[in-house]
Amino acid sequence: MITLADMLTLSGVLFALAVAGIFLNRKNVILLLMCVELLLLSANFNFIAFSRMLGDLTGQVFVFFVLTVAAAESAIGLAILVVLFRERRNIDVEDLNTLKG
Amino acid sequence: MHHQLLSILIWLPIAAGIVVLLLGERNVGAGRWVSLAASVATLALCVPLWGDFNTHTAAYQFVEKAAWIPGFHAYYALGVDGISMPLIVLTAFMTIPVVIGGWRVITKRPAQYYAAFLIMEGLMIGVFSATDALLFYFFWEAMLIPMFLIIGIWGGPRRVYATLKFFLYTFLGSVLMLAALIYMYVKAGSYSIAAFQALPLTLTEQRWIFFAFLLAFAVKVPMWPVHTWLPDAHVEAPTGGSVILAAIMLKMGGYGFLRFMLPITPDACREFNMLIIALSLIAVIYIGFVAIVQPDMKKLIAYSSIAHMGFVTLGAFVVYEIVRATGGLSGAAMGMDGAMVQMVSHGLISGAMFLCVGVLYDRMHSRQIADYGGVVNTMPIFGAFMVLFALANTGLPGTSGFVGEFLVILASFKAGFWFSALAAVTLILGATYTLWMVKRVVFGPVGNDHVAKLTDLDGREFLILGVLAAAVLLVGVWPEPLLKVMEPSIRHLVAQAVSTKIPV
Amino acid sequence: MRLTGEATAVLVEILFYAFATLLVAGALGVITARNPVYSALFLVFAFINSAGIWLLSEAEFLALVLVLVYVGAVMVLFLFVVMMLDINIAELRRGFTRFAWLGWLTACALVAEIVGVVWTHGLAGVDVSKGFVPEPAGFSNTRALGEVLYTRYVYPFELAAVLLVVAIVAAIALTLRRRPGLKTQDVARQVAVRAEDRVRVVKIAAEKRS
Amino acid sequence: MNPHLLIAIPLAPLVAAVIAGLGGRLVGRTGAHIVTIAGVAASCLLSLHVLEQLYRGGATTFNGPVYTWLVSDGVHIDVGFLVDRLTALMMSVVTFVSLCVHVYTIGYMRDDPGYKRFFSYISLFTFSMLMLVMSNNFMQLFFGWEAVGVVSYLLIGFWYTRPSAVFANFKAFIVNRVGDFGFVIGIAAVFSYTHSLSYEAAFAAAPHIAQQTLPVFGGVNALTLICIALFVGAMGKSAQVPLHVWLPDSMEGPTPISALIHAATMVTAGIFMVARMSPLFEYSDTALSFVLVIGATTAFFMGVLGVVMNDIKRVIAYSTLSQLGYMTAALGVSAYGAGIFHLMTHAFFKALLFLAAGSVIIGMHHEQDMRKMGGLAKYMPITAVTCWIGGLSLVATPFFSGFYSKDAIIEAVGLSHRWGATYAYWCVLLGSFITSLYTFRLLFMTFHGKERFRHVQAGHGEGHDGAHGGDGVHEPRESPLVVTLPLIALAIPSLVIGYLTVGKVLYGDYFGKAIFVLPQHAVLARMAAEYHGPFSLALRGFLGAPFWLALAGFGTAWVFFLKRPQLADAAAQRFGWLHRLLLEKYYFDWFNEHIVAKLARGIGLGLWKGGDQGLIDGVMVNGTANSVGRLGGVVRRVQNGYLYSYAFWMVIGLAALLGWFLVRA
Amino acid sequence: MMPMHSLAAATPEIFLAAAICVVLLFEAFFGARHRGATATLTLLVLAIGAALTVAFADVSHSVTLFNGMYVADPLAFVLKLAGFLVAAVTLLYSRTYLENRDILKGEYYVLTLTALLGIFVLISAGSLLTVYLGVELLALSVYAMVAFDRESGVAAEAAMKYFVLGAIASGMLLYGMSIIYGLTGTLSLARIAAALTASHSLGIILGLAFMVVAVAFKFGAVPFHMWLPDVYEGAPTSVTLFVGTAPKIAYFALAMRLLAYGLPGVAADWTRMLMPLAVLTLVVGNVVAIVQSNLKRMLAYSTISHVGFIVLGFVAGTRSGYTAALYYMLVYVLMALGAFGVIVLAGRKGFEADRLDDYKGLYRRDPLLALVMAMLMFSMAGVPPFVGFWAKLRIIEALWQTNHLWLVIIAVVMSVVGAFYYLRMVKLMYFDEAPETLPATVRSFGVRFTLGINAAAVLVLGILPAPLLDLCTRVIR
Repeated sequence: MITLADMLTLSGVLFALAVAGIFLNRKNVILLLMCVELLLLSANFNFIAFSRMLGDLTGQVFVFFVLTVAAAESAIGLAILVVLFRERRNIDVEDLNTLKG
Repeated sequence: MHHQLLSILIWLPIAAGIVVLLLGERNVGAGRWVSLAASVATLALCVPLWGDFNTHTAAYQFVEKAAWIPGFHAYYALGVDGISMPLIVLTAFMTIPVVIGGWRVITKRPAQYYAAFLIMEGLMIGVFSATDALLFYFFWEAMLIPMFLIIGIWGGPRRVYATLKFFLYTFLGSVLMLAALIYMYVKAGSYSIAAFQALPLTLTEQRWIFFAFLLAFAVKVPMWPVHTWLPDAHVEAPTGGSVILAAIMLKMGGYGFLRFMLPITPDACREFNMLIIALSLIAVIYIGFVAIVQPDMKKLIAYSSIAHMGFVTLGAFVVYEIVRATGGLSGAAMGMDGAMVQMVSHGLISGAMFLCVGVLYDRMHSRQIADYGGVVNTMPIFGAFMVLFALANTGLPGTSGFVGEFLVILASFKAGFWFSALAAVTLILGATYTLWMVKRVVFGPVGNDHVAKLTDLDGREFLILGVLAAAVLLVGVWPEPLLKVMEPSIRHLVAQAVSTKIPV
Repeated sequence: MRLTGEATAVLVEILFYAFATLLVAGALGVITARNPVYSALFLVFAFINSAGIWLLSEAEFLALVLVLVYVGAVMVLFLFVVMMLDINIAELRRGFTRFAWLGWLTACALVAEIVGVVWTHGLAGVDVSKGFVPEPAGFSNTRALGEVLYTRYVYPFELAAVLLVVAIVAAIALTLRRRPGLKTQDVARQVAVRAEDRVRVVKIAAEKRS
Repeated sequence: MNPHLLIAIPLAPLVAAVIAGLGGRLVGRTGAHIVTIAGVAASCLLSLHVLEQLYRGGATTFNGPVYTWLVSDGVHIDVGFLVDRLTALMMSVVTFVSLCVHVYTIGYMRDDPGYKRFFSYISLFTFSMLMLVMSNNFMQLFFGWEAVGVVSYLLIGFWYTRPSAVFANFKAFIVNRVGDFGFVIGIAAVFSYTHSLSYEAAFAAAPHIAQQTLPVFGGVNALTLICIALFVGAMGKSAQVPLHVWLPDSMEGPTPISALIHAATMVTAGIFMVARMSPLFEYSDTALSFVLVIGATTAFFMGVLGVVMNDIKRVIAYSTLSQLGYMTAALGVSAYGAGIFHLMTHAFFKALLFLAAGSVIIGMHHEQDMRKMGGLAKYMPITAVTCWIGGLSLVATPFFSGFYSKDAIIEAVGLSHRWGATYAYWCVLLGSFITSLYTFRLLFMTFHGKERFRHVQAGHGEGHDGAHGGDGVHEPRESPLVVTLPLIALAIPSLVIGYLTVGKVLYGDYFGKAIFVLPQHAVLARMAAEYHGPFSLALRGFLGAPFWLALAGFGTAWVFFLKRPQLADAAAQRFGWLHRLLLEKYYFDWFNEHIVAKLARGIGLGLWKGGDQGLIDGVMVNGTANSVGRLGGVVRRVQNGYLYSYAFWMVIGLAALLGWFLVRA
Repeated sequence: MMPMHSLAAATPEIFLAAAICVVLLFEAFFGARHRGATATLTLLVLAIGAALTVAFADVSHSVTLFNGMYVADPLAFVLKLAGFLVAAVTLLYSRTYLENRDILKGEYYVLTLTALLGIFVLISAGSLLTVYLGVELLALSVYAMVAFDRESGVAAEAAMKYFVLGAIASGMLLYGMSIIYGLTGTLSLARIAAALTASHSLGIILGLAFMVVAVAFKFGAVPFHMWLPDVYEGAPTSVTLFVGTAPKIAYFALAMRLLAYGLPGVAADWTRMLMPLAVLTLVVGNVVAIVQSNLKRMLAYSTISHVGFIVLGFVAGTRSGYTAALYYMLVYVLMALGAFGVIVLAGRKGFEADRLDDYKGLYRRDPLLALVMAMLMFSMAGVPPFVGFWAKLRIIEALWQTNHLWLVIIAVVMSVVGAFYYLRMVKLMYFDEAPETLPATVRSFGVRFTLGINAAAVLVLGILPAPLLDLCTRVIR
């Protein structure tokens, strides 16, 4: 049977992986967007776990909204990505450093 | 009218300044006259202030109080006592030479120039008349802005460095004071200065507050080693700026010591008085030596200001050493009297000295001593004034410069031989740097072709220097009216300074 | 076929560990794959495994939504963009740099902190070793959610709607391009055209006078 | 005594000075000298009246305030007068000499563009000097003290276009300020013990103060410190070694000034002050010994310098130094009366000498070098005669005024048993030889011998000070009446005042309570016992060592400077090192200029460049500002533009926050 | 079902949501033909919204709606009113800017309105769920606005960075919320507040740390500030103007609702977490601002330093501290409106006027802009008689009440460092001469009038600070 600890550990690992993915990634921006999805996923795991443990549906409702938001977020993220690509013909993270200092 | 006299004194110049600003550069002719009228009117209003001042009480007079920020228990509270009243009059008095002094000389944005000075005058009077610490601080800081602009806009080649240094230096000092004021507000539940003075504070608290105050006031006075903004600011400031800076703004530091530090943190003052005295004496001697070698007249006078202000702090703080050495208070009030007189006197003399340099600068566009020589040949009347003020600067008896120094030296002997002896070194150093400059600038054969083409004072310049000379001599020959005004307040202050505020 | 409660528990546990392992592997794949298309596919893989775990946790509705919305829509969008942008994969730089170890270290520290709290019973008042209480028979997760979503949670629901509008507006505003050079018909203009716009009557002098 | 009358005495010259100084064209040149002379004359007459009243009229000492200068800490500091016989004597001397100088100036400064200014100054000086001597408290004393210093400063630099004059007045002021430094400390010390600045309180407290010890320098008697400090002031003003260096240079001023200020009056202020403070000094033997040694040293060693000087005014200046030394020595042996008496006689004959020298200078078209003079007696008889009278008085020829005062000093020093008295005695005794030597050298070189001025181009001197130096005029001429009249007016007292007054002033009880001497110190009283009238005193003078020493001096001068001038050169060559030492004035100036002044500038520069600019501005102020800026530069590099780095910092922040609080909890 | 009249408390949101639809439809049908009509309509909407807010306001007590997910209290009323005003002013300032750069599109206004709705949702959030949705609604709108100028590469870069980092932050927020939810079993802030009282459980710290980081990120507290300078610099200035002002209101509400009202029981923990952040923020913000040469970027760092002060108000963790933070935030928004407004007005197409050097001798070119900017700079530096002074004063008072000696010292010393770069701006405008002829500034009377009012408010509120201070004291419970 699944324990709360299992779920929380899993989400913790997922969270760390997502975050690590973001700051270890030297490739392209689109990967960052994917990592963000992972990040949200890990939070969702927590909600579901707590919701189930508490026997309270609220957590799952929250997850529902998170999924909605995540979808909208991806849409906007990708739109920005498109704009970025059109301007620069390139979405390398390494080249995204005009603004600094 | 007496219930609003102080308000009028504060807001009349400010209002006039705004009017001048609104008149704009195109109507600067009218602006000049408005400025002159306002500054003269302000001085005229000081007549009832002095005349109706009750010299038998240390209590605040001409008191005004109105709610300002109920949430902070802060009031628009004004009042004067014997310590602040002479300084207000000095402020009103010194603004007039500045206005007249800039009459034809300032060609760059003159309306703004006048407006800045008038607004500053109001703010400075506000500083001296506020009896609410928050109001005091409000004026204290607000005054930085016009001065910052005056140096920055009408200043010399290194004006930006100088004005930034001026602002940041004083700002740094002030904000720590602000922190201390707020702390006391939190404890006392009021911003009234009287409440702060009555507030019991542990020694630790007093120490912190003391150092916050020290930084604020020491920068303003300025005391060694936080004095280096002053020479730069003076050198770069236009003449009027230097005059106000030296004549009034430095006094705010001294005023702060008397109004805030001694009464609010008497125990910490007792503990650290040697620090202040040491810094004062360093100011007198170290700065005296530095002044000797200055190649720039304004810088020299600036350094001389620092040295002279050393007497103010010495006179104010020697009280503790007197108590320590003699066990009594005899002489303590004299030290503070000396400090006060020194402030007024220095206001007149340094202002006059800067005006003198301004007169030369307007003609030659140089402040370097080396560019002059034998000015008296072509400007005999000016030379006479310059020598008079220079002598006053050396503390010549019969001029105001003597009174304060003399009283402080007398008082500090009660505290110990060395205090007095080291302070008295100013007799030698002061004469050396001032007269050496006079020797190189005023006397001697005509130094160069430019000097040969100089023209003597015009009526406008003669008027302002003449009035100042009269004031310098008057205070020197008969200082009693001034001391009489201060007496009860100084006594009260001494009593506060030697009391203890540590709760038992 | 119904298993006994205990057997179910064991089975669930085995399945959980399997899904979990695959999920973590998928996640690792996402961040390590050199080709973004692979990354996207790894992500899909991870989502499917997540959905599996959620099913095991009896959050059926969300598990399905995850697959339908995420895998079905969002990930497709991702792939679409990846393809559309026509990124030259060969140009993509080599993965991690010399400070990678620091990154990994930090990530590990984070895991350690989170897991540490969980395993040291740091969550006061919550028994983390307890398994989930199974839902009673005939309980419909979907129905339960549906009942509250439009009543209790009508306010967030409306907000979510606005959020989606924002996404739509933003996506269009950012990406829609009207290329000036493109030759398209503007029907509205064609219909609204007036004669004066098209025909100009010019008076021409009959003959040149000399 | 009528206080209004007393107020009128200093006020008259002040008003005159203001009118002459600020009146501008309204007053005019003639107006200037009329108004100032009238002022001083009034003041002089009133002073004489006061003297008369006090001496004969039975008036009592006046001691009262004029107005309250200020009240501080309950201490009333007044402007007030103390007029007793000492004061009256000083007032009379001052106003009389001043009057003479005023008149003389009409001639001397006739063509000077600063004519009005000059009259204004000397009237102002008279006012200041009167304030000084009439004061009944230390504040006013200091006021007068400084005021005379300032006028002296202005007058030394009267010809401000001359660099040397401008240098001299600066030097005079600074050196005086060194003295004033001590003076102020003395006043402050008095104040700290009496909580008052009036003389009365100080004198009353003197015995008490003498019991106190000040914890400085390992414990000093308070009164000794007070007296020495006050005397340091006197050393500045009265040009005692080592603060004498300003006086010879002050000869840059116009000659009337040299007569009035730098011979007759101002420089004697120190002497007057010590005499006035006799109730204090009497209780401190240490201080008196100090005074004695300083005075004796000045008397002898400064006189020696007079022998090698060639500038006529400088010779007289060193002579003044030496005579001031005599006076000081007299004070040092508690013979205050002798000091004051010498002050008076000296005022007359030294003013006379200076004015005569001025007359010579006018006659020589502003040539002051004695080597370019000689044989002038023929051309300027009045000047020569009056100068001779002054000279004889100076060398203490019996029957001349100087004899009575100077001989008394030598005798008093000889009688004293104070520490240092033996040394002092030798100094003052040998000093009479030296006095005689330089005096006759001056007389011979100027008025007798070869007429050396014919070989010199006129206008060769540096004199730009007037229109006298018309080129081509070689022949010296006697000066006009306005010049010679004061000479005569001064020659008379130089001749007879000693004879007339010695009995009363020196050996009588003229001073009464004005001067206080403890019985055990009363040397003058012992001398008075042997006094049998001025005539017998003078006769006895012919037998005394001082007379013979003076005679030796005359002989030496006659041989070396009249008969065989080449002998003087040979001697100078033979004792080259000594001559050089003397020419360099014992290297005092060298020391001041090369060590003290350089050191002061060096310290100033060091503190400015090193302290202010280097340490405070450079390290503390700009250093802080720069390091904040540099910190900003470093921190901004963290913001390197890379998304992963931003994210990394966020996670680091999170991890750190979590870690820190989890470990803490 | 709740009766309709009870929804009156939610008038601002309901009106705004409806207005968004109207504006969207208006733009779709008429936008192309009447350029700028949408802008006017939006301004109208904001005006009506403000009026309705006032009309339906019930400031006497709090009302909760939607099962506690929506809270209407006096604080919300004040913040929403401020939101309307700020949004209106930003749009007013930006119109010419947008026109000049061909981005005067209806979508811009729609996004502004949705962002404002997000702000309102946050202001009135009564549950973790609404907090999250508000944050996202605001964030998503703003991401899009930053990228709105499609011609600008830096804008896209800024948007991308903002987006990714913002997503991480909301991920963290979610993670923290999930933990808190797990520990309390509720999403309602009121119930969380009741459930969590002074417990030192590690779990709470875990959840708290995540949420604190998220809040810090939104505010731009160091080291979670790195998006802020890049976004401020990269975004079109009109967007910077918006991003730099209105959302601050929301973030203040976020901190208030989440930390102050939601987690008062563990205030000791989160205040201590905020403390190092506040110090770092003050130091880094001020120190790095000094070395900037781009005005927008400099103001961004200056924002960070102001955020440090606001956070200090929360560090105090008392009612007085929250009041101070609220006051500071409102004052800051007022000042930032003016400052960014000046930048918006000083530029032209092809001349963004965002370098410091572009302001050399501004006094000669446009005295009004220079005066306004100078007043704002002095105000930001905290010099009386300008309102910025009182803001700092209020924060220090709150810190003293909780005996934070060193924080006070750091705060005041850092304000001196800050004064340097504000003064440098004044120096550029007043003391320096313009290097070459620069394009003229925007001369529209209405806009300049508003800017004048803006600056006058800074002065008047500085001389008479009592009303605003009292208001802030009254609305914080």
